[in-house]
Formats: sequence, C-alpha cells, structure tokens
Amino acid sequence: MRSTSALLYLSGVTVSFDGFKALNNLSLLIEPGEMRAIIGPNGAGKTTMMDVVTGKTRPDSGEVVFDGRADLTKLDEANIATLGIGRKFQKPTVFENHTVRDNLLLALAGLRKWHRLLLAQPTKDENHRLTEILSVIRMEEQQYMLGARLSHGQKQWLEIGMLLAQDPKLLLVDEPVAGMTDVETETTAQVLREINKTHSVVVVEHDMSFVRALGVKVTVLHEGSMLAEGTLDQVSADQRVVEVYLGR
Amino acid sequence: MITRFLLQGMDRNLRLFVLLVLAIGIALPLLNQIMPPSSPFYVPAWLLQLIGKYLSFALLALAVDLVWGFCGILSLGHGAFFALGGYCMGMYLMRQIGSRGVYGNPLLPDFMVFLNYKELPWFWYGFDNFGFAMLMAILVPSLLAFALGWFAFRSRVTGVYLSIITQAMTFALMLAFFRNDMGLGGNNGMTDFKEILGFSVQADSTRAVLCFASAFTLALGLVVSAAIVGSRFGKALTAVRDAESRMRFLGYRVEGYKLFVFVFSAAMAGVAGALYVPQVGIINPSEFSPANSIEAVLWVAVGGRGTLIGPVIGAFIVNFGKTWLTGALPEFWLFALGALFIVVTLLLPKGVVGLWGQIKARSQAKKARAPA
Amino acid sequence: MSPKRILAVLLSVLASAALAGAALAADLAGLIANLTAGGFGERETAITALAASGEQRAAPILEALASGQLYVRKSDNLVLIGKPDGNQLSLTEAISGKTAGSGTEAELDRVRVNNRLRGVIEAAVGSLTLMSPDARVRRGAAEALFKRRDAASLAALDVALAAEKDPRIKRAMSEARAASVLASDAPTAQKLEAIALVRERADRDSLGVLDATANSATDPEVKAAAAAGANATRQTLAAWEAAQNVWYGISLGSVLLLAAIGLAITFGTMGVINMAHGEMVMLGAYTTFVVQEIIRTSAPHLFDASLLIALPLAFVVAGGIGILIERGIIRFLYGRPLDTLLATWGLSLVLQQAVRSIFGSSNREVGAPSWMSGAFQLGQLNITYGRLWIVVFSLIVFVTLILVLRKTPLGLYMRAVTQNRPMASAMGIRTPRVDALTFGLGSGIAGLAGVALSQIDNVSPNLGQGYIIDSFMVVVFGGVGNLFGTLIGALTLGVVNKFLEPYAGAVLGKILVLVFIILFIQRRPRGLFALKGRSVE
Amino acid sequence: MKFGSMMRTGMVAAGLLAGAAGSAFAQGAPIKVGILHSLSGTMAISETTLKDVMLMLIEEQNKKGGVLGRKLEAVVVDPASNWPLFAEKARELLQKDKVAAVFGCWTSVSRKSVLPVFEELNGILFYPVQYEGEESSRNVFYTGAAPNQQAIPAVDYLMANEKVQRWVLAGTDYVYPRTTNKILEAYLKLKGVKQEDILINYTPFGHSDWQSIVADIKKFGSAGNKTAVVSTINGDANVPFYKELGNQGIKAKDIPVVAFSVGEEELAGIDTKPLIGHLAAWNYFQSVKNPTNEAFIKTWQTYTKNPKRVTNDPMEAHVIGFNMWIEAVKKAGTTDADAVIDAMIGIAVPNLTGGLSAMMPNHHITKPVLIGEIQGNGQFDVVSSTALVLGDEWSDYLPDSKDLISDWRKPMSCGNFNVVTGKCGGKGK
Repeated sequence: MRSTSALLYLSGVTVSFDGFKALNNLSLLIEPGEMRAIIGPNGAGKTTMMDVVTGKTRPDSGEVVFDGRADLTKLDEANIATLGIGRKFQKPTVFENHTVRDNLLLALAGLRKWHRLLLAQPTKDENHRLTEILSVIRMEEQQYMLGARLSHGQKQWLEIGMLLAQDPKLLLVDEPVAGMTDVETETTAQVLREINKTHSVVVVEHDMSFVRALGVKVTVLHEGSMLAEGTLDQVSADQRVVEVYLGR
Repeated sequence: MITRFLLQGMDRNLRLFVLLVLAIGIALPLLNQIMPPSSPFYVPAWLLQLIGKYLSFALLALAVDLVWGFCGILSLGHGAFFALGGYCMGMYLMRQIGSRGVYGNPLLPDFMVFLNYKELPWFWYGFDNFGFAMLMAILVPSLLAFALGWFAFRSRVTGVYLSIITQAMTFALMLAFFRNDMGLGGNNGMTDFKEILGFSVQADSTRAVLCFASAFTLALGLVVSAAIVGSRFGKALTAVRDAESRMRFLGYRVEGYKLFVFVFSAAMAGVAGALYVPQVGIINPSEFSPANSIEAVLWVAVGGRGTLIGPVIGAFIVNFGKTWLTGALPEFWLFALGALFIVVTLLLPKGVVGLWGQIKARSQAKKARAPA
Repeated sequence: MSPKRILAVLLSVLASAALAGAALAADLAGLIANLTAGGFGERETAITALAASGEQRAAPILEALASGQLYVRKSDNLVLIGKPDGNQLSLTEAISGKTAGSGTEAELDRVRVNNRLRGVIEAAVGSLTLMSPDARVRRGAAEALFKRRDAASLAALDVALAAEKDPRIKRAMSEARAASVLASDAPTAQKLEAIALVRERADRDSLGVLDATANSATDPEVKAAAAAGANATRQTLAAWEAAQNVWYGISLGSVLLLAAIGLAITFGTMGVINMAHGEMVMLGAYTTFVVQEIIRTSAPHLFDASLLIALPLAFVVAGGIGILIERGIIRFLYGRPLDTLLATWGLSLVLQQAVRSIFGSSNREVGAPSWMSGAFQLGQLNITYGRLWIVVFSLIVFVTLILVLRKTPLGLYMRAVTQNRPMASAMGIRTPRVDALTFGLGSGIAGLAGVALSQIDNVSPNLGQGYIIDSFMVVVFGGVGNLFGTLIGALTLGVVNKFLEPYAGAVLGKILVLVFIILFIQRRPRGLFALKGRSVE
Repeated sequence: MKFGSMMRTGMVAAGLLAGAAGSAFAQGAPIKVGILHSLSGTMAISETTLKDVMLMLIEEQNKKGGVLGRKLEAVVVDPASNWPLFAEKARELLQKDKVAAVFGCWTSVSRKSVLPVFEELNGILFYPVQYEGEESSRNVFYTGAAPNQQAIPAVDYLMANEKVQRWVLAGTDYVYPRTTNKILEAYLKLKGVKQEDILINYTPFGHSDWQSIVADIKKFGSAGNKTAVVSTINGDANVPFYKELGNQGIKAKDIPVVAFSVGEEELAGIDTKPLIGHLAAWNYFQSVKNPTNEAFIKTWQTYTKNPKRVTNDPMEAHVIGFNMWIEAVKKAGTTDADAVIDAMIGIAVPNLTGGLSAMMPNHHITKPVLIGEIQGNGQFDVVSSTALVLGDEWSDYLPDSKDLISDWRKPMSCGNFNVVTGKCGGKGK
C-alpha cells in the first residue's frame, strides 16, 4: 500500500454485482481541505463509490486509502466512521423515535462503546456542543421534537447538524439538494462552503446549478470509471461528457 | 452512581406499576396466610400458584420485549432460555428429593434408577447446592445466548433469518431433551418435587413465599430494564432498532449493543424459568417447543411491544384468559385465543397499552376542547 | 410340518389327476367340516388333510380360508366362500362351488385363521401351485419355497422342475431347490453347488440362506463356502445400501420440497411469514379425505382416480382460503413481516380447532389407490410406488410453478410487484389483485402438498404442525426468494438427514441437521442462493 | 390497572364457586366428576374419545338415578396436551370445583405431572391407559394394563405360535417404551434369546419418515430365523409406520408386528388391507363377542350418532373404573375420598370381555390379556386370550423394583414396600 499526501486515495477500484460492473477501475484523489463535486448520469457508480469508501461494499479489486495510512478495504463501517469519514444520505435518515437533541447526542463524536454508554451522563461540554450545533442549524425551538415530526427540510438540516456533531475529517454528501427549493438550495450551498472551511467534502449531485454555485473542481463518472475532471466549464466543454449527458 | 443509574429510566407510570406489582406480591400471600379460609378475602393456594406462574411468565415476556421491542431482534427461541433456567431449578429440586423417591435411592433420581443408571452423570454434580443451581440458571442461558448472538450478530444475521435460527435452536434443544439418553428425564422431565431450601414445596407458606419472590424479581427486572432503556445505551439501542446501518455510519459497533441485551434478556428468561418450575411442579422438554416461544412473543404483542408495562399486562391477559377459557369453554377456547392474536396484530399494533394511551390522548383532547 | 405330510401332499397332487373326484366328494365335505370346527390346532390338521386329499376344490377353499373369506352360515351351517361386493357378500358353496346368493357378515360366522395357519396354507397351496398352469403363480410358489427353505419341499420341487418349461421359473425353482438342499442333510458336494447357485442371487434372501447355512452347517467345507458367499453378498449389498439411502434422501427431500415450495412463494417472494402454511397443507389432506369418502359411498369404481380428482379441488380449497386470508388479514400487514407471523399463528390455531370440531380430532383414513401401493425392485433397490409418485409429483409441481412464474402474465406481474411495487402499480398493474393471487397460488400449492402427504402421514388436525418448521428451514437454507434454492435446499437436507440417520439415529440426525442449518446461516446469512447487489439493502 | 381488576373478579368468582361447592354437599346437590383429557394439542387425537365416553357413562348413570340418590355432574376441562397445565387443571378441579373423582390423563408425563396434586389434595384419579408401571399411588387407580398384562403374554404367544427367535423392539423414545423394552429384554434373555437376536430402536414423537427404519427391520428379519417386531410406537407415529410397512411389503406372515399402542381408534386412520395378520395385545377388542360388549358398542354408537364409531381398550378401562367407583361410593355411602379409596379395594365389576375385573390392593386391576390380529375391516380377530392377570406395578424383571410390592390396605398401606428390608419407601436407608 503506497503512502500519499492525499486525504482520500482510490486506485483501480472495481465492484461488480452478478457480472454488472458498478465501478470499473476507478481512481480518484481528494486533497486535505478540498471540496469536490462528483457528477454523472444514473448508474454511473456515484453511490457505489460512496458505499466503497464508507465500507458498506467491499471492492473486488483496487486500493482505497484514507489519510495516507488507513486501508479502508480492510475496515467496516464503524471503524471507517470513527476514522473520521461522515456520510450524508440522499434520503435524509434521522432517528424518528428520538428527539432532535438526542439525534445530535448520538452523533456527537466521542463515546461509542456500549459498556461506557450504560452509565454515561452527558458532560458539560457535550451539552455545550449540542446547543452550539442547534444554533448553527437554527433548530433550538425544535430540539425536543421527535425526528418523525420534522419536515423534509428540517430533517435535511438535522442531518447536517449530526454531521457537524460527528465532526469528520472527510464528509461525503449524497445529492443534498434533491427536492429543495432554489432558496434552500442556495443556503445549503452556503452551509457546505461553511463546513468546507474546517472539513474536506465530497458532494455527489445531479443539479448543475448547485454544482456551479459551489464552484469547485468537478469529477465526471460514467459507467463506473472517471470520464473527465476539472472545473465545471472545462468538463462541460468536454465532448464525451456532452455525449454522455445529452446522448447522440 | 448505581442508584442514579437504576432510577434514570423510571417515569411516573412505571413507578406506580412497579409498586403495584410489589403490592400484589405482598398482599396476596399475606391474605392467604393470615385470613381464615372462611373469610371472603381469603386467597386460596391455587390462585396464589396461578399468580406466581403469571408473574414468572410476565418476567419472560419482559425479557422478550427487551430484545424485540427495544432492539428489534424477534427471538423465537426465548422459550429455550426459560426452559434451561427451569431445568437448572428442576435438577436442584430433584437432588433435594434424596431417598424419598419411590426406589429410595439416596443419590439417583427415580428415572435414572429404572433406566439402570449406575452413577450420577457428571453434569448433575453441584446441583444439590441451591446457590450453584441458581448461578447455573443464569449462566447456562446466558452462555447459550452469547454463543448464538456472538456469531449471528457479527455475521449480521437479521430480521426473519435471526428469528428462524433462534427457532431452529429451541427446536433442536427440544429434540435433544426428549432423548432419554440425555440423562435429564426424557419426555417425562422432572416432577414430584418435595422440598426447596428445606421447605416443602406443597406447603402454602412456601407457595406464598415463591409468589412474593416472583413478584419481587419481576419488579426488579422492570427497574433494571427501565434503567437500561433510559440510559444513553438505551437511546443507542432504539436507534439501532430504527436505523441499524445509520448507526454504523455514525461509528457504533452495533454487535456489542445487540449482544449485551440479548444475553441480559436470556439471563432474565432463565431466572423466570427457575421461578416457574417450583410453582407448577414439573419441567419437561415440551417447554422448549417452538410454539411456547411464539406464544411468549404474542404476550408482548398483546400487551404492547416497546413499552415495559406492556409485556407484563400481555402475559397476564393471555394466561388469565387461557386458565379461564380452558375451564369455561374447553371446546372453543382456541378460537378465542387465535382470534385475540389476529385482532391485536391487526387493530392494536401498539397493544393494549397503546390502546390505553390512545384513549387517554382522546380524552385529553376533549378536555382541551371543552372550555372553548 | 413333517416331511411325510408334504410327501403325501405331493403324491396326492399327482394322483388327483387320475382319481375320480366323485368318490372323494363325500369325505371332502367331512374334511371341510373339520376345517370349520375346533380351535387353531384342529384346523391345522384339517388343512393339511384337505391339501392331502388333492381335491381340485381344495386350493380355492384354502385360499378363501387364508384370505378370511370362508364362512359358515349360522342358519344352516353351510360352508360358503364369500366375496365382498358393496356391503353385501356374494356367496358360493365351498364344496360344489355353485353360487348361493348373497348375505351379510351378521348372518355368517367367519372361519378364523392366524399367521401360523396362513403359513401352513401357503405351504400346502404352494406345493400344490408349483404345478399350477399360471406361470406367475408357479413363480410365486417357487419364491415362497426359497424363503421357507424346507428340506421337505425338495421332492415337490424336483417333480415341478422336471415339468417346468419357462427358463426364468426353472431358475427360481432350482434356486428354491438349492435352498432346500442346504436345509436338508444332502452330501457336501450337492450343498457346495447349491451354495454356488444361491450365491449368484446376491440379495437379502440369499444372504439369509447363506448365513443360516454358515451357522448351522456341521461340515467345515460347507461352512466356509457359505460364509465366503455371505461375505461376498454383504459387500454387494453394502453398495446397494448407499444407493438406497440416496433414494430415501431424495424421497424425504421431495416431501420437504412439497411442503416448502408454497412457502417459498408466500414467504420468499411476498415476505409474508405464513405460520398457517402448515394448516393449508392440512386442508389439502382433508379435501382428499372428503373426496375419498364421497367416492367410497357413491362411486367406488372411481377410487383409483380419487387422488387425481382431489388435486384440483385441494388446490382450489386451499388457494381460495389463502385468498380470503390475504384479503382479510395479510394485506393490512405488508411491510410488517414479523406481524404477519403473529397474526397467521393465531389463524393457524383457529383453523386447527375448526377442523377438529368439524372432522373430529382423531385420524382420518385416506386410502392409497392401487397404483400407489406396493413396491418394486430396481436391482437391490426397494422402491415403493407411493414414494416414487411423490417424488415425481413434487418435481412436476416445481416445474409447473417455474413455468407459471416465467411464462404467464400472472408470473410477470408477480415478479414486477415483488421487485418494485410502486413502479408496478404506476404501470397499471392491479397490485392488490396480484398480491391476493400470489398468496392464493402459494396456499394452493400447499393444498396440493396435502394431497400427497395424506398418503404417508396422519390426516389429523396436527398434520400441518409437523411440517411448518421444516418448511421454513428449507426456504431459509435455500435462500429466500429463490425457487431453485428451495429445490436444492430440500433435496440436500433430505439426503443429509438420511445419511446421518443410520449412524446418529433418527433424533440425533435431525438435531445435527438443525445445528448445521444454524451454522450455515452464520456463514451465509442469506442462504444458499442469496440475491446479491444493492437491491438487497 | 386492567389486569388488577381482572384478577379481583377472578378471585371473587373463585371464592363464590368454592363457597357454593362447599355448601352443595349438604343437600342432594349433584356429585361432580372431573374429566381431565386433552381436547386440543397433540394428544387430542386419543383423549377426546375418552372424554366422550365419560360423558356417556355419566349420562347413563343419571338415567339410572345417579348414585346415593344424587345426580352426577361432569366437569370438563381442557389441559391442551400441556403437562404443566394438567397439574393446574387438576388443582382447579379438586380445589375450585371440589369434584369427587377425576377420570383422566393419557401420557405418563401428564400422570406424573398431576400425581403430586392428587396426593397433596387427597383426590381420586382413574388412569385408563396401559403404562410402564413402576408406580403405585394411594390416590390413583390404574385401570389400564401394566407391562405384565400386555407385553409379556404377547411375547409368549409369538414364541409359542409363530416360533419367533429374533426380536425387534421398536418404540417412541419415552418412558413407557423404554421401561417395557427393558422388561422385555430381560424376559427374552431369561428365555434364552441371544443379545445379537434383539434389535432395539427408538424414534422421536410423531416420527413420520419410516423408510430407513422399516428397511432396517427388513434387513434384520431377512437374516435367517423367524423375526417379529414388538412395537411400542406412540399413537401418532403409527399411521406412517404402518403405511410404510404396507408399502415396503412386509407381510405379517414374514415379520409379524405386535403393537401395544395400536387399537381400533388408530387403525381407523389407515387402510388395513396390507396389514392383515399384524398383531396387537390389549385387554379388550371391539370384536369380542358377548352381550355386555355388544350392548356397550350399541349405546356408544347411538350416543355419538355414528354407526361406524369404534371402541377401544382405554374406553373399556374407563367403563370398568367408573363402575368400580360407583360401587365403591355405594359401599362407602359417601363420596368422601378416604372412605371411597378404602372401599375400592376388592370391588369387582364385569368387564366388557365377559369376565369380572377386580380392584387389587396395589390399585391395579385384574384383566384378561387378548392377542388380536388386524383384519381388513380395521378390526381385530382375537387369536389368543389368557385368564385374568393381575397388574404387576413393580416389575420383577428390573433389578431395583423386583423387591418392591404395593398394598394400600391398612395397616401396611404402602406403595413401595421393600420385602427384603421390610421397610416402606423403596430401598430404605
């Protein structure tokens, strides 16, 4: 396993389900502190790529290295998460039967071992962090509301809050603005940029305007491998990309 | 610290309920002991035994609910843990018979004598000691649960698959215990007990004590369960139930959580079994039958899964109904029981407790409307 | 019986051709009178005497006696042969053989025999029938004598052999003779060639003969030869035994398959944990019972077709009830698989008790049609027709089901709905209807299984209970949602079970299989043939 | 709290019932008779019939004006083939309903489960099924056969009449077959049968796939000498067993099977044509020809409104037991347990096979042993019958029980008196 300065390093990753290649010899580099947008048509392998990075899916071949030392292909979700990789799902998943505050508490970096949790009480600075995050995502009033009661948008926010609480080195965000109004989209872009100040971020998105709003380096996936990389303008100038999106 | 831990999960309803359980556990035995049989308040011994039995069933139901209602593991094998606990108690009681068996053999239980056993099988040693037997009643089920859970949870066997293998486990155990070569009494199991800790199991006083013991243990079980559920561990547990993979991505080792509750609840079931045996006076392999485990699950469903009061109430309703109907309409009680299960799953997914909650909510809504 | 008697029998057989029947008719009556009087002891002497009389009538009378069809009419003590037709018995006079109208059991006293007498009669008739014109009878007689290996039958066999033309029967007779020789005090040389002859059969019966000789023989040479022959035979048989086990395994597997395949649909493709599945099987069995009852009373000649008639009915009954269940209960529980388990469990209780109150709690008789009873030999494999048909039937059901799923629109809709419900309904498939039909199909197949199982198991309210757990094991082991998995799973478990049974015993064998399943699920949490890919999560 | 109120009602109800029953005994109120047979679950197959028989007997008795000028009233409960529930129901019958006697149980385990209850509350139980022996309780009257009233005569018959030399002892794995087979093994050895000529095989309850075992029997039987199977296979597993026998073409004249748990009821579930000549040993067969039996069958079939309904041995046992109880009550002039228990011993009533059965001091009864051969019509032909045999509760063929006797007459009144040590209570210390 080669050591590298990159935060996330994929090389020659291949995943196939019953013959169909979801990822085909994919290679990708994310530098520390970078924000990267990954675009591509359906079935391009975006979600599978995230599954591989977060340990949900084991690649058939290829290297996945985090932080220049950890070989992610050997670890499971829990390890990877504790290493500092957070993931936000396309469909917001919060704990419906827990209050907003408890959701954040569960996400809060730190205690994970069951036997420690049995007797643990929230400490002073844990509570401090919670109130802090609540204010960031502007949900102080709803903090004792059950997750199930929240609106779609609120859930999106709560989940972002949970990611902040988890405080990962690298953040994987799957189609954050799916089904959002333009206003919400804009604010989300702001929040992501905000987060990017302290975390590296990988955003998977369809919505071009949103990607443009982010204004970051773009990677285009197609049929499980990288098609093009560069600024949005560069890639959208690329002939093959146009073909892929518009068809012949 | 510990008291803080124990009290953190108790809300007002639960406190009342625990007190009620204790009250029953104290009042009934007392009434049986002090009241003269003529008095209308006299509690006959058979009723005492019945309540004792229900109480140990309630404890079993609570154990099932802990894994199912709070962690989403539907175990169809808790009857096995219950029965194992029962067998440990049974072996102790068997040893207490001593030379009062029909053959008057000081060492060997009767069934061994007429199967020509020459000496006591190795695994029978130590069971003449109450402490040891009780320890085993907790350890044996826990170890079995640990072994099963360790593999199952690590290889992420979930949902129906888990239910099926737990069922396979109890089924296999039933077949095993049916074999006379097991040296545990085969189909007849163990019965005709004489003494527990030197007191005759047939004495009303002993029954009174056993009934109280069951109530007390149930109360304790409720408190501890409440503490676990109320702790941050409990929050994580229900989170695992609702969105397991999400918890993984948050960095939780889900296996550990599942394993702990599973083992704990198995131990609880074992204790329930140990309390059950001296009160019904027999333990035999049919306790392992998959039907029993499924029934225990149904008690929980009837009472209300995911609550601590629910399983206790469910166990009482169903078993009281059974006792009553098998006498009142012996030909038709199965219709009633079956119908109950269907109706509850269809109409009361939250069980009786849930219904109670809905009614209360509605009445409050009325009150709210009234002044306007 | 003593050699003298048999000899007498034989001589008289030869004589009877020459002698005029009339002269003997009188004491035939006397003989038959003895036959009907006294206890089993007297009866035995009477039988042998009758056989010795060499009357042509003797054989039919003795056969009637053996099959319990010889009667004495209470009114006039006339000895009659009664063949059952309907509730009546059509009677013929034993002696004259002319018809004597009909009567009921009540008016008659049956002449009783026990196993021993049946043996005696068979021997007597057997040595008579060695000369029978019917080749099959002759062969049967020879086989019977081989099993009896009674030195006394030598003489009879010699005569028969001399007269015999058919080479196959000749063979059988000479083998019987050889067996008899070994039982006799013939000289060593004869015995040795007899052993050689018997040894060639290499089946259980010959093994029995050889073992017996090896034990009894005094002459060391004979002893050795017999022992050698026995060992050789044993080895051949051991090989056959393995094959036999495989067959048993397959037939057990086919039963499991039948029981499980319906579940593979309701559970596998719909995700409904149908605890009442076993009761569907039971309903199928009871349908068979009802059909047979009606046939017995109204159209006995149809009896052999009873199962074929029962099949569609069972399918309709079980399937119909299945649809009712789906409409009435299951449909409210989609997405809550564990709740379907609870509801259907309650349902199974109700169904059991219902059947109990309608048909009573004791077992019901479901007869086997002639084409399903008995067995045949394939080399040394003993294959019973009943089992064979069940194996065939289960495969037919399996294949048809596959075709239904692959080729019919219903199958198409079913797959569509199970794969993506909202999309399917968006494309205008009436999903509720498809659900109902799918569940009905699964239950209907369970009903079919019931028809088959009625042939090998109790038809009682508990029938279903015995199969439900095994069925779930099979489906889960094979891999949920994969019919081929179910097929392979069922057969594997069947064969494994049958190979364990001889060593571990029936109980331990089953336990080991269960443990094996538990461990297997640990290795492959989704069964033998799991569906891979993102769709699973 | 819902269940709290439920229990309260339960208690009150119980109290009332108890009171009612208590006061009832004063006036000529009906005498309650408990019927403790499973009406659901696995044993319902066999036990439901016995419940019906008891109801019929009670009805008949009431037509005759009951006993002691009081009517009889049946109290039916369903222990649901659940052994602990048996104990609970027994307690309910004795303490809540205050029944004078209980007729019930089928399996040994159910009897073992209720035994302590009857001894504690001093009730009376009539147990109608053949069983393994090795028990004698003051409160139980065993009207079924002990092993010596079934197994041993059957073996004798086969030895004498069919010259059987090799024996397969096939049974379901529970106490009755285990004990019976132990006794038979000892007995056969005594008769000079060699160990290698005895094959013992146990199968689980409700065993349904008999292919291998029947094949083994065939194999064992083809090895030379005449072989017979002694079957202690439990009711439910018999149908598939016999179906397999029929299919694999094991004829009675090659390998006869003698069964101790297969009666007319079980055969009702099978097509018996292939089984003609296989045997069963009982103390009663429906086919026995005599007026008492024919009368009984008639009443039974009219009572059940089913002219095809069969009768069997445990039913006869209940008939005998019930009549004995009636006699004892008359003799004692009361239904009080102690009086009746003492009165029972020595009472003789006609059984259905044309003789008198008497209750002996060991609470077992005398019965003839009949060997029957299965006929094509699902009935048995009696091929041999013995004189009255006394049930021997403590088998002479088991080392630990051969020195024990039981005699409930005063002064001994002991269930396990050891004739060697001269003490009551097994080996003694």
